[in-house]
Amino acid sequence: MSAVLLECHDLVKVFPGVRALDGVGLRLTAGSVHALLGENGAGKSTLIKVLTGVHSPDGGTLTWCGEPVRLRSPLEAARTGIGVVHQERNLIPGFSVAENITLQKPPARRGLVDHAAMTEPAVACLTELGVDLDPARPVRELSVAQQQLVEIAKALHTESRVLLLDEPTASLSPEETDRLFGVVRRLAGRGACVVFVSHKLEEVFALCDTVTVLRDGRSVLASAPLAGHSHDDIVSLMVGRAHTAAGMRPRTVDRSAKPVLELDGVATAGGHRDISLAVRPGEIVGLYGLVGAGRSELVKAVLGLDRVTAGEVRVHGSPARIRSPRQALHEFGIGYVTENRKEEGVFLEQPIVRNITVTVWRRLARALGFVPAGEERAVAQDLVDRLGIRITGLGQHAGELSGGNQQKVSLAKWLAADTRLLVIDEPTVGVDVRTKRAFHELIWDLAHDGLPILLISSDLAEMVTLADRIVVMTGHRVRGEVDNDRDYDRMSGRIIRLIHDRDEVRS
Amino acid sequence: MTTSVSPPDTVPKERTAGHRMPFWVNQRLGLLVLVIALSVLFGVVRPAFLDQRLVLFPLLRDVATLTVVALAQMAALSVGHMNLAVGRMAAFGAMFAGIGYDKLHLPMQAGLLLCLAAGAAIGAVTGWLIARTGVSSFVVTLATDFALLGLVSLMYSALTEDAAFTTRPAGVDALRSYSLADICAGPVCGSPAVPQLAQFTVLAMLGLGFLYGGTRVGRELLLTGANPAAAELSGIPTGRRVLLAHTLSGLLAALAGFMAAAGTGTFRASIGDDFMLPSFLGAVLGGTLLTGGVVSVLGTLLGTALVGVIRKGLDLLGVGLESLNIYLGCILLLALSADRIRTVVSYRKVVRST
Amino acid sequence: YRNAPAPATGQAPTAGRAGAGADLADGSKTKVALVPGGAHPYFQPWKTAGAAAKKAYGLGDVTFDETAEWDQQKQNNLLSTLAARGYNAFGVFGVSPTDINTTFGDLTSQGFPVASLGSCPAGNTDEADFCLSTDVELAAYKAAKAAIEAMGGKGTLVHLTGNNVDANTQLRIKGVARAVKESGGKVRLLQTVTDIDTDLQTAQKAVSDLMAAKGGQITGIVATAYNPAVAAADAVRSSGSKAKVVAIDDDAKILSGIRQGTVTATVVQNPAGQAEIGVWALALLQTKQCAMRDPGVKVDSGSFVVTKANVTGYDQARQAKTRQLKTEFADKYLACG
Amino acid sequence: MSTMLDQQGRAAAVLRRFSRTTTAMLLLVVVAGAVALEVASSGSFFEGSSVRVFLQYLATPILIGLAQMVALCVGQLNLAVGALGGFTACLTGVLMADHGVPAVVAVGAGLVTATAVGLVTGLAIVATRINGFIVTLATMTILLGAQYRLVGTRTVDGYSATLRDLGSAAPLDIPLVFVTAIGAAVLLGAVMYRTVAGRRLLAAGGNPLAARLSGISTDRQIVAAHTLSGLLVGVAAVTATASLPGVNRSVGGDWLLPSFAAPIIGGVALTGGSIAVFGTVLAAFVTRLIDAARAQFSLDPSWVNLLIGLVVLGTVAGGHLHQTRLARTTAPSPQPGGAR
Ligand SMILES: Nc1ncnc2c1ncn2[C@@H]1O[C@H](COP(=O)(O)OP(=O)(O)OP(=O)(O)O)[C@@H](O)[C@H]1O
Ligand SMILES: Nc1ncnc2c1ncn2[C@@H]1O[C@H](COP(=O)(O)OP(=O)(O)OP(=O)(O)O)[C@@H](O)[C@H]1O
Ligand SMILES: [Mg+2]
Ligand SMILES: [Mg+2]
Repeated sequence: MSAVLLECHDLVKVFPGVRALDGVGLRLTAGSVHALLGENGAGKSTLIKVLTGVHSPDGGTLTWCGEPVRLRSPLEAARTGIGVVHQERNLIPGFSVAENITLQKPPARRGLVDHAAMTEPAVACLTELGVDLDPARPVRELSVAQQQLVEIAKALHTESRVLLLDEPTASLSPEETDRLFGVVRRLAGRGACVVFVSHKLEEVFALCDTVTVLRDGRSVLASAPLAGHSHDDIVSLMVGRAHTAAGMRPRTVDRSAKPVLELDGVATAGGHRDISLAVRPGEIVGLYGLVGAGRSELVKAVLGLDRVTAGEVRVHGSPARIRSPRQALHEFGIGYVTENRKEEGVFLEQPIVRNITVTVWRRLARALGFVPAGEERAVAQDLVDRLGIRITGLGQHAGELSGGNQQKVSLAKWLAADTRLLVIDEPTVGVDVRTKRAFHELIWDLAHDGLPILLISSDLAEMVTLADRIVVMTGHRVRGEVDNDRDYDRMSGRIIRLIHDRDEVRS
Repeated sequence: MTTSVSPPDTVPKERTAGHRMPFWVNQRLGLLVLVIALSVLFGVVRPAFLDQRLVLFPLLRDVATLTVVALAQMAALSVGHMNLAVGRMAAFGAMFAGIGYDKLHLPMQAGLLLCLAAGAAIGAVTGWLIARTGVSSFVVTLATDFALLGLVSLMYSALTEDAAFTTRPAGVDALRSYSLADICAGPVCGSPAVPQLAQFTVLAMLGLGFLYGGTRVGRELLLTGANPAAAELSGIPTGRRVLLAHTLSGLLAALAGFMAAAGTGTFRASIGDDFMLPSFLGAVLGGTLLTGGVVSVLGTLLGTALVGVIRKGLDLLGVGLESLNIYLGCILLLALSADRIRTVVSYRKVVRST
Repeated sequence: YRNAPAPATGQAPTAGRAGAGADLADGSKTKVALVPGGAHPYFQPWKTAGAAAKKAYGLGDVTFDETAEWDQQKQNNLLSTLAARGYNAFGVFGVSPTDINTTFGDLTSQGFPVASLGSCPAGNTDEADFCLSTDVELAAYKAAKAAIEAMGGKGTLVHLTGNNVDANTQLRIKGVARAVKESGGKVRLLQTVTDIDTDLQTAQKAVSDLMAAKGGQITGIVATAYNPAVAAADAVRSSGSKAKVVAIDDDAKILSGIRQGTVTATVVQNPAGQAEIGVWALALLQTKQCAMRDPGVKVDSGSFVVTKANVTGYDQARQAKTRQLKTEFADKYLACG
Repeated sequence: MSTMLDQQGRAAAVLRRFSRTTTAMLLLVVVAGAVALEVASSGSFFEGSSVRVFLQYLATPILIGLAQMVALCVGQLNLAVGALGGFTACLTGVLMADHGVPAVVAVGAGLVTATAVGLVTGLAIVATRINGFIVTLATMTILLGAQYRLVGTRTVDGYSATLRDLGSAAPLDIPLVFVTAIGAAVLLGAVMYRTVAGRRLLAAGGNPLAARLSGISTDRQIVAAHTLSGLLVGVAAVTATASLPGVNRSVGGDWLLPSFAAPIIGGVALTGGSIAVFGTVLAAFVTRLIDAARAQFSLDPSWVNLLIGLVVLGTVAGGHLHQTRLARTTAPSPQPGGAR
């Protein structure tokens, strides 16, 4: 039995209107990888924030190596030996990659920062994760996934004995995830304890030895070995009832129908060349690629946020010049669920009701632009119920929600909008198993009812579950297209081959 | 959109039900309490404070004007911008009213309309520049301020003898000195403490209250302020909203300019010279965020009133210039700290009751 | 206040020499408020003169309140507050000459006697009972004349002054222009620099820049606002120019400049006299002992050119002017009994 | 060979990027303006005495701009810049003139007072959690009152001749006060770019939450920023005291807007997290050029104001349109969304 590093009993944390933690126990032992599971809003992030001194608990005890401790600030937690990757990315936008990684302990002599000495440890951490990034680049120029990797590198840099990872893989592709797992195993091998939060149970079973499951702020399974539990057990524990995955209605796509959205030899100022694809009514087209493949940028260019330099975009068969997302929405009926929910998806400091109904005010408005508050709330409440968003009231600020619930809010707004084409970028990042299932059903049903959907996801399983066709992109180019036969292994093989063909060509 | 997602039954009902915070955690209420408490305090120490004609009437007239100024700033703040040219836009608008009365011999209402139109126009030009170029509103309105400062002086020098338009059409004097006491329904007359000039403030407040509280455009203004990137991606025409916010700001500034001119006598270049700080103070005290996305119309009135009451009280106590500003600053800080403590205590109470 | 002339001397005796019926019978119910436009050295003698008058005439109270802060709206508010505090006669320097008539109208309509002190309302009407003030245009004219004389009757003159869009500034510009015109082309007005009275640094910067750019040509500077006057003396000396500087008012800083020779002359006004006579006349009006013969009359309170030669004794001239004003009021402007 | 080409290419890229920055544009404006003035004054603008006068009055705008910049970089505003400066200048003057305190001590007292006021302001903001805007507005009001109480309406000038000589001294026609301001700028730049403390300030401004999670106390940074801001205002006040003909209650009255204008025109964001020391200095140069032009061309201030306004509006719009055109043709993915 190895040493217990961090232990907590009966932790309580209360926010106005919600008991986020309501008697949580947790024991972390050296050399283990511990899974922390629970539905969206169960209290995982709150627990991690209490353990790292961000929130002070309203009750309960905390011990470090057997000694009671009080962590009053993140700094104290770091000094104690607790490192963390929070669920939301927290980087200083104007600072370089290297400086962000070394922010906690900048290399300095006599109060002077040594910029040169930053590069080496930063590069070391990045290489450990297998990332090739210019350490001098400001992080504001990085994509979401790259920022996530920097965030992880930053945690590695602190060399803690307990490392808490709050959904580190949410926006990573399988490649990066695998490399991260290698790192985690190495750390555990060296005697550290890594806490791993994820909604991807396959990853959890592949990586973790012990598990704690939270439900409504209580631990329903505390620090038990994972081996004794099956996939379904865990889900049932999280959900609180037997979980059955319902099958989806069969759906066929009329391949002869006229495409709703068609790209023909499109090139963009962002560097895309010769992109062609088509989305037909009732069809889900997947756009798959590794981090930084340029998928999000492509969509943004089509929506007018970047310049299309060549080729043609056709909506309903006629050439379209889309100049802004607004025009896309109101003239062409195209909705875009962005991948970057914190910066572009939700309005953190605004009530949930406004976050959801922003796209429908035009429809609700009466004379003089008056929007009846009752109807507005009804629309929002309907979506909150349908998506199972966990809130204390429609007036609550979106920023106070758990990560997964924020994601739901950012999707809800587009479901409310009644669009004729939906572009969904990483829809289930950070969404729990059950809700992910619900999301999938929702997207499936939308397509079933004839809505064309362009789906961007780095989650290959999700792709295989949902898409009818998968377009594979790397390096701002389309590498090929595969028809989905819903067989995960076969599909992943074909896709990986498409991606790697290009690497061979290049080398 | 017919979808069948079963409502999750694990969400306890009491969690989703009801409001987040009880009403008494409200910042506006704190301000109201402060304003009333200070008024009572001054009223007890100096009974003359409650003199309707000599103290309350001028106080309210002042508050009425400055509230409109603060509302003008609030309109810009709602989209996360600033309007450093509020004062000069007020002067610009008032100048057109003056020209209307002095040169064109317009009746009062027509001059007022001209004034508002001029204010809205200059606000629109500013807003258009900001929206089109994406340059910080601070820089653009600062430049507008300079341009107007020069233009207004030049126009007054060119058009007038004493740097002021002294013609006043019928009705302006009434606006300045009439109160509700001059409006009678049979034998019952209104209070002599409430100036008729306040009708403009009430109108502006109602209009903005409806805009921000009830309409689509108002909500879109706020979301544009809260997060421009997300707003653009949600299909809000952020450029047009920025333009609108500045147009409104210019319009309200011009209204305030008219009120200030009507309140003191003539339409002159120096109107609005001292508008900038009160405009921010009233809005920010009232709970409007400098970063955009949150406004409070009523709070703006209360914030302005708080400062007005403190100043008036000190005047009544006969505090000289050596101490006036020192007391003013200290009382403001103390009052706000007290309110802050109230907020913290009430927040704790809510947490404990959860 | 250090260099304020001592107006207290000789007040009680002058009262005796006033015309019949102009002796105040009982002023204990009279509370006079002296309200300047804001804080400015010019008004400081009002404070002492007002206090002295209170004692000399046994008035209920005389207060000096400079919290108007150069804002007409604030001043209007202040005046009504003072009325609420029981003051019943007002001596006011209006912030805005074009607006102040409205304010005066408000006060007189409530039955308060009002004097416009230090500045008269713009235009030809005066709603106050009387205006006792320097003739602003005349003072500027005298200053320019003094400068031209110091320049030897010819050369290039610069005029430094305050807020351009203000009726009084316009009068000052007119006064200087008149003096220049009278020189018959021998003196050229190079430039009128306005809007530099906001603060000392702005004034200093403007004058230094001017000296750097045009210093060689300038032979005379007339400053008709406070901060430019202070700055001009210093900047001329440090730039090594020979230009003659004529300033306004008798603040300590400027008087010491005259003694040192950096300031050639200054045009001194008579604020102490304004306060003294103003308070006295207001008291007579307030007690209804007298009435104005000609309401709204404008009276010049006098202005005097002070040079190194008369810097020690100029206050006598001013007191004499004050005495003369008093008899003038008693004989000509007031109708008593 | 190839490395040389490489280097050249990189240098060209750096140059190209620089040419698009605010700093480059300001530099261009300064140079063009100076040349234009030189031509207009038929060669006297670069003469020793003109240069001296020009630089003499740059000290204050640079210093107050830097003071504001420090507050802006943690996302705070300091409205008390002018009032604190005026108060400190009057305090220094009164200590010397009325109480006979030696110049060195008085200057020290001034600097300490200004720094202490900054510290107290910062502490008040952190302790009460009231918006920094309101707190500094309140301190501004209080300091205005204190300044009036100190000097009333008089101008205090009977103080140390040595200090004044230093204030107007200009070896090689470079005024000492200007050297002080530039020294402060260089030091500040070094602190912000090179020291841990400076990086902490910037981190807290760039993303307060992230900074907090990385163990940087944002509260402490706010206090530090206001303290440093106070110190810089103190330096500005001391240089003003040294170079003015005297101090009175008007000193500092005109500092507020220029203190914002310099950093913001220089490229600092109001939202915090960015600094631009060189840009701020250049922006101060630009405003100073306008003064010089006003004197040179005997311009009516109204026309000057009108022209400044129109020219700034014009260049700002033109420059930005130019930049977006450049960005459209070369750079990837501009961020969506609005102007702030
Ligand atoms: N700052 C806050 N203010 C108010 N409520 C909060 C705050 N932070 C979290 N909560 C609430 O606490 C509960 C637990 O949230 P937490 O973020 O811990 O969930 P989570 O398990 O991490 O969920 P997810 O998987 O979606 O990230 C939620 O109901 C959330 O709304
Ligand atoms: N704001 C930005 N500024 C500069 N470069 C960016 C920015 N956003 C993305 N990039 C770069 O553009 C490339 C493509 O990014 P994009 O977000 O389109 O990729 P993606 O295929 O959606 O992958 P993912 O979103 O998973 O990272 C990346 O190499 C990224 O570094
Ligand atoms: Mg979470
Ligand atoms: Mg992407």
